[in-house]
Amino acid sequence: MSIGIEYYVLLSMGLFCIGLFGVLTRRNALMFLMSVELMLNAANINLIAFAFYHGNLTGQVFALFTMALAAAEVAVGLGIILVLYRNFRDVDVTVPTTMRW
Amino acid sequence: MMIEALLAVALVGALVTFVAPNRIAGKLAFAISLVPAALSLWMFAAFDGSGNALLDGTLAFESQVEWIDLGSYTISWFVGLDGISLPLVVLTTILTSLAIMSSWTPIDNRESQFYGLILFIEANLIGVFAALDFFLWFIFWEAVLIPMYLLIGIWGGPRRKYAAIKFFVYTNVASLLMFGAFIALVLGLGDGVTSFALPEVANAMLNGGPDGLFGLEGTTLASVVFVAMFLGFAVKVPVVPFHTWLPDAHVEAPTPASVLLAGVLLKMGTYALLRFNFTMFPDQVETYAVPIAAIAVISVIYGAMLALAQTDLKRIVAYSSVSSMGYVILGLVAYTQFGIGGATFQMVSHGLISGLMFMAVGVIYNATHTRLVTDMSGMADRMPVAVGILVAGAFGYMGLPLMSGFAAEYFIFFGAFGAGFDYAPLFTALAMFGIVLVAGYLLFALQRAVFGPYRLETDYEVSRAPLHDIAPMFVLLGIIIALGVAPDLIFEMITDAVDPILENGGEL
Amino acid sequence: MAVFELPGWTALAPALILAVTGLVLFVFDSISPNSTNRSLLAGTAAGGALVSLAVAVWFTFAGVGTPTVDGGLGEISILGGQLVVDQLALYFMIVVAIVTALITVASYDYLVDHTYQAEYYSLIILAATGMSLMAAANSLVTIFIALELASLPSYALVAILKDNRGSVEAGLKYFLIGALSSAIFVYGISLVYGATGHLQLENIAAVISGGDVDGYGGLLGLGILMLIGGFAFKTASVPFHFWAPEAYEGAPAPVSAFLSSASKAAGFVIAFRVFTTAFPLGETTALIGVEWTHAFIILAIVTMTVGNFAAATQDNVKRMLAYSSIGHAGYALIGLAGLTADGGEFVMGAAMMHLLVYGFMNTGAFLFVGLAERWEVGRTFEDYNGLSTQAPVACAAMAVFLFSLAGIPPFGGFFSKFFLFMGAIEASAETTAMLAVAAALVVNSALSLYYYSRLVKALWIEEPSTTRDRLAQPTGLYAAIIVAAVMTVVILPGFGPVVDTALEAATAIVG
Amino acid sequence: MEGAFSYAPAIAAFPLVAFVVALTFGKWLPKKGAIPGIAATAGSLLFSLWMLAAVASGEVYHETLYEWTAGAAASEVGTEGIDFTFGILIDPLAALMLVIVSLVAFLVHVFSLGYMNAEGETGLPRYYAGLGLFTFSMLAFVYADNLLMAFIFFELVGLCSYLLIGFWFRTRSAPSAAKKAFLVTRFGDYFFLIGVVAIAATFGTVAFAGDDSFVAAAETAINDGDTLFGFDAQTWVTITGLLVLGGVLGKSAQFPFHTWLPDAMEGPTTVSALIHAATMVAAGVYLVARMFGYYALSPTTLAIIAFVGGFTALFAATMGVVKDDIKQVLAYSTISQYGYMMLGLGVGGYVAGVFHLMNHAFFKALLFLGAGAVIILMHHEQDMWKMGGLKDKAPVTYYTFLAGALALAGIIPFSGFWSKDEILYDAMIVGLEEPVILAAYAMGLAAVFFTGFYTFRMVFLTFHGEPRSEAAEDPHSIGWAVKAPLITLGVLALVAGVANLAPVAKIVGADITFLEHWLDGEYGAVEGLTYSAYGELVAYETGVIGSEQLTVLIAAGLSLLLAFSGAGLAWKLYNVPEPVPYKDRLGTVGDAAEANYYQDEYQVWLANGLTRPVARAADRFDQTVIDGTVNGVSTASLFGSSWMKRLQTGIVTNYAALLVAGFIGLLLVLGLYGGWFL
Repeated sequence: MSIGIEYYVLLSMGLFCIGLFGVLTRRNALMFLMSVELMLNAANINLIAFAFYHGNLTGQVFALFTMALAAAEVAVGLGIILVLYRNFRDVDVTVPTTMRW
Repeated sequence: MMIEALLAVALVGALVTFVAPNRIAGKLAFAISLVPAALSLWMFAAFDGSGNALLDGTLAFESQVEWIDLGSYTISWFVGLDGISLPLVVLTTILTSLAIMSSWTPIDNRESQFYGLILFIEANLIGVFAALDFFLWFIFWEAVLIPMYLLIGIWGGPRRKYAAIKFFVYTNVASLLMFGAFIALVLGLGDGVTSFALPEVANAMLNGGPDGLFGLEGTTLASVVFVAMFLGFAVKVPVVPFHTWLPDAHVEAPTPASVLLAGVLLKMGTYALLRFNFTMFPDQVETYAVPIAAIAVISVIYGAMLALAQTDLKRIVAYSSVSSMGYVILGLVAYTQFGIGGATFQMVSHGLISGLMFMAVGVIYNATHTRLVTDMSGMADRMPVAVGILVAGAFGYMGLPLMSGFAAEYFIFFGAFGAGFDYAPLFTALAMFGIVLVAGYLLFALQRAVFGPYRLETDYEVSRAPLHDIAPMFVLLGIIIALGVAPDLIFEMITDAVDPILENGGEL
Repeated sequence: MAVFELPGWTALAPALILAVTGLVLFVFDSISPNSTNRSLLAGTAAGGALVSLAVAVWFTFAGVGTPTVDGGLGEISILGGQLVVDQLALYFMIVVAIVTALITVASYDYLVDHTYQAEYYSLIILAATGMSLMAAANSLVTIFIALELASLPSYALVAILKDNRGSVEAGLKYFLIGALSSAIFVYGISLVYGATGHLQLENIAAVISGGDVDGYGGLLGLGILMLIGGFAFKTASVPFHFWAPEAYEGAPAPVSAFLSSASKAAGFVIAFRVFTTAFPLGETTALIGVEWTHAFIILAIVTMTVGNFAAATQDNVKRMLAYSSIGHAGYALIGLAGLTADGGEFVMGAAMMHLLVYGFMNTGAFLFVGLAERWEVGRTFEDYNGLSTQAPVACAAMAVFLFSLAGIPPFGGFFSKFFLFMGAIEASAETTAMLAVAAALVVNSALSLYYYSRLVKALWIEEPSTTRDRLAQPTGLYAAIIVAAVMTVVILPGFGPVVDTALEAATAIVG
Repeated sequence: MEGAFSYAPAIAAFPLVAFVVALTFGKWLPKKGAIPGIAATAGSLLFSLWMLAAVASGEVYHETLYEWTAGAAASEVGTEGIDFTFGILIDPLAALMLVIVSLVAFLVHVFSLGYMNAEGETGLPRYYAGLGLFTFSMLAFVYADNLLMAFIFFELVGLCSYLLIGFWFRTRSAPSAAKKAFLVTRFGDYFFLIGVVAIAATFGTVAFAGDDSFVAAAETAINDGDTLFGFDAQTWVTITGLLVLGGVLGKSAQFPFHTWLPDAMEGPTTVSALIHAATMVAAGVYLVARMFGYYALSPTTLAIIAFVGGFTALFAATMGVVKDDIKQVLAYSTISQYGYMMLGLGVGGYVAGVFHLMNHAFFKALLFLGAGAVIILMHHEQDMWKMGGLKDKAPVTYYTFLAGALALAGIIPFSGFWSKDEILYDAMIVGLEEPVILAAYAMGLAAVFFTGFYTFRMVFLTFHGEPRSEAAEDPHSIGWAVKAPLITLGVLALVAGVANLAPVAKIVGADITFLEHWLDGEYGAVEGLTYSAYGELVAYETGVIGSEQLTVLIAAGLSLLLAFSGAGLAWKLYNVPEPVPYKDRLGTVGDAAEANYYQDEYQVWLANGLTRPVARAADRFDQTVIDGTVNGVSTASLFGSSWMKRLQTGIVTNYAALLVAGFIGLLLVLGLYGGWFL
């Protein structure tokens, strides 16, 4: 007996919402980045679960791509956070507000 | 290819002038502008068209080339002239030449840019009157805005920035409204129309009209489009209450730009009204005749009242244009040969007379650096010739017989008095009261500014105006009198083009 | 034609050429990271972009991608349909290549005294490669990869002025919003996959048309909405636009030009392709209960309104252009909003035309800002006062860009904007809500006229507020600006071929 | 006389040429343009006399010369096309008027040599150009063969009056008076133009004469009982006739449009002579005579004309009594005299009206030129209280002026008596049957007394008694150019009455009413434009007291008695060595008359007190409400803009939140719409 697909979806949605919650509340750039990773992984759960459900591998393969790209994104992100720290002496994302309105 | 030649000369001339040294730009531009003027006069002489351009008339100097294929519709390079547009083209070319000459004195910085823009505007104005494809026409129509914006903005008076942007935005919004309405109309006309050529659209309108669109009945759609287009053009004309950009733009614009603005740009609105609303929608004209006539009367009287309250000479002339344009609307809505013909005649006539007035006021301003009637008195003492022309122009504006203004107004009044809509005689009589008011404010201004003992509040030595300031005004005065004495010089041509319009529902 | 004998993958040549150029520059960067041979680097990059452009144009006229019934060579599928080269793809490859060429030429001067030159160019070209690939991507996988390929270098490019707080802040914001948006986008993909079981666009469409996703309508709808989020981010549409003002303002001007023109165009091409290919309107509506065009109608209205209104009172020129860019995204969204079950190729074609013209006029405008940054005259409208007395040619070009952006003839922007307007009205015949879009266009147009002419006023009408030294005339920037200006002007009389190409491409994909 | 008429256009053309010559070359000409002017008006006079002779030989001329424009316009009575043309109509009336106008114009030109040139005025080319244009316009108006052409030249006459009244533009008063003259007459012309347009739109023609004239068309319409513009034909004819009458009242300075005329004295006196005697003011009355057939169709209009005329005659005469300025007295006398003409025409006395028009032209020109001579004598002093005793120092001026005064006062046998008496007689016989006309007659009769009084008050104050100022003691000399016109006109003032000695004719039965025969087409005439044709149309009943002779005697006796009483009173009061003003004894009545019955005040109030504030209010409305709306839209947009850009707070977390909120909003909208949450 297999677990119904809806539970996977609920799980992934929960994960997605947790990530989103992190994005909205965390001011530390790194926490922000991690929260985004959570959201990406929520998508991965979906993809893999649905790949299983539909019986094809497309989703799983795509999940691999997602992970790879997430890594690349983190790399770029970390670079930016680095220069952020160099310029603002902080990794709080709410600090840089020189440009607004 | 004559129209193309006109446009090419003006456009290339604009470019050449733009890069020419400031020192020679004025003379160069004048020399260049003589070419279109001469060409258009030749075209006037050689005119062999008949009928109305939109209504199966024989076009003069026609050319049509497909330009863009939009799938269901095509856009063409389609130009040609009929008895309505040719006089306006001639008006444009002549007025441009004269305006250029009258700029020699007042324009003393960035001359090459100034004259380049003037020539550029000339090209677009010619295009507006010659184009017979909606998109082509609309390009010229909108392209006029840029040079005028810059002319007002760069060389204008103290409030030039406000005036320029107001003119720019206000008239552009109106154009968008009108554009949308026209597109809706073309879409509503369905498969019968495959291009934006105005004759084709007009033909489809008159032979069945639009199908429904947006869930509207065909006739409702036509009415909506009619009203929307009327509002769009009403700003350009301008008609009260959409007129407030006009006094600002006219007053702040440098004299030559005012000349073109009042002389030709205002005619774009009435010309378009004639070409679109009053040619394509005979039924709606009939339905809305009374409100439109009321608007016309209000424009006449209200504009005149506003002029009466002004002390700035240019502002007076500007508001009086509102009044004069009211006559044009009245003539159009009359839907009679004399009404519409007179309205077209008034477009030309008002172009000449208001041009003359702005030039004369400009000459006085050049000498005194003020335009307030309260700041001066007895200018006739120091500049008799210029003042003489100003007085002549003022009387022209008042509709003095044997000047073109009288002919135009008489045609309009006569045409409107016998018009078919309700209370036409009453509306006409009310509008005619404008001839008293116009005399009131112009004579009052003259009395204070140019007559009486000499006095000037500004610190300038007033001397006689140079010949090149005076000469253009003499030319204009000559044309004004010629048209007043012999209106048939153009009126026959105009009525020939007006008659087909009336066959579609108007009563002769 | 010789092309026919070439293997299928060569159809991707425009993108591949960019990829190769990017890699060459990357290698060069690895070898000599501190090279300041500007001519070589900018030349290579611009050369690559121009070759890519030339090839794309050649392909277009040779008939690559043109349906065989029209006498063309037919669409070319690569990698089992993961990528497809059709007229739409080529059209947008051209747009991307044009913008890339312009900004690489302009960067020649902009990057003077700048370190990491090679890195900069390689990032530009790599991002361009991503955008070019986005044009050809035909599966949600390739779309996502291409999108990230375009995005990741973009983040870095925005932040490339590492010691400039504005640049870094811009990079940060762009990146953070970008990361969030791509997370949403991927989640959307996963939902669509969940509902249909496929990632390739035609297959998704087949499932939807077959009606096999009963019961998952809501899921599919949510997925589609999340996909829209991803596109909205790329095209800087509300509410995913928040990164744009800062990113465009903080980034080096050529990068701003690049992002606001090319990146936006690339965002639109995937939106066009996904929504026309994968989610046929009628069938999708039957499943999700609502026409997805309504989402775009709302987005179009809100986007153009937010963009133009926020632009109207800006003091900073670059920020004004940034908001105006958002406004233009709203205009282009009409191309999607106006689609109907049985057509809409005209409105979509109009949006495509607009994006092409926008590639010239907006790029030019941002490059002029770059020129002003180079002159160090300042950033606000007031700082620009009276520049025309010192640099009439550049200012004339800027006036051309601004009037064209405002949609005033005789410039290219006029036609595309009015075709969009016309398309909106045409679509209103089917969807009355489109009338609201048309109305919003009118209002926003008026407002945009106000702020564009404000800049013209500053340049041409105002007197200089301070005395300035003689202004330099950097060759590359000037060349790029003038080319853009000339193109903006001559594209109006030469609009016929543009219309033909865009409409054919749109017809092929819509029909 | 065959072919004489082909030279008719030259009559108007001569002065036009003089206008152009004076305007362009006047500065370099000897006498600054006077010579061409004199030559041109002399030419016009000769040609006019030739025309007169031609008409006398039994020919008339009615020819369209130039088509101004033509077009399609369905008229109310059913014709389809309409031609607007310039043409010449020379019938007895026009020929007579041509002679009068050109004669007076010629004399005024000659007089100007003495009045303007000799006084060293500047701007003379402008002056002579104005005179030339004035003469041209009037002559063209006189022989216009249709209403539109008449209107056109009517307006040009107005322009010329503006230019000439404002000749001394460096003063404050002259431009103001010129403006007033033009504005008031323009107000009248407003109605006139409506009338022209209405007549053209109604009948499809504006011709005065012939089968296709609007008069004939109107008659047909009335006979057919047509409905025109929603009125029955009779009413519509009345309405249009009254509209045209508006122009007449304005130009002929009839109540309530008379206010401009006294102010117009700001112009040179020669101009006043021309305006009052032969051109502008005469134009109004002439127009009524010209289209008398049309008015004859409408008894209402005729009665109004008569009543307004009678009222104006009395009204103006009472004001003339209290004026101190010699030209002012003459100005009010002009208004009054034109009132008589209107009265005459209004009671159907076509011949009487025209007769008085002619006589008045002569004696009023004489009086103005005489006044001009006095002003020369007095070194440009116009206040009669500073004159006196000029009788002996300037006998020519005195006797010619006296002749004019006698004619004006209506003392037998001077010309004015005959024509005025005929008018009053015609009014009386109609008045016996029509109460309204009787009232008009009574006013006209009362005015005779005042006329006699103010005329002789003027004569006595100016010429009799002791000199009351240095200028009067040592008057300036005057030359032949002044005297010759005075003598010419003096003789005419004495003898012109011979033209139509109607009372004599009626009493003795002699056939000596030459003018009546002339106007009745004994010689040449255009059909329908004759006295008897009009007589058939006019629907007045006439009565007599006893016999016709007795009635004539009563009428003549009454008016003579009153004229002598007025003159006698003036004799008593002012023909003393040291006359004193009696105005104070008149009390408030005198004040009111002095102030012109506050007519100026209310009209100025209409212009300045009502129209200007309304205009200013409109301007404020325009600036605040209408322009305010436009600017308000812009302000609101920019306010919206400043609000909109605040969304961009600069804090990236807020962006994320807003982004998500926006997304959820979109989701909710679409989800609810699509039913995803069910």
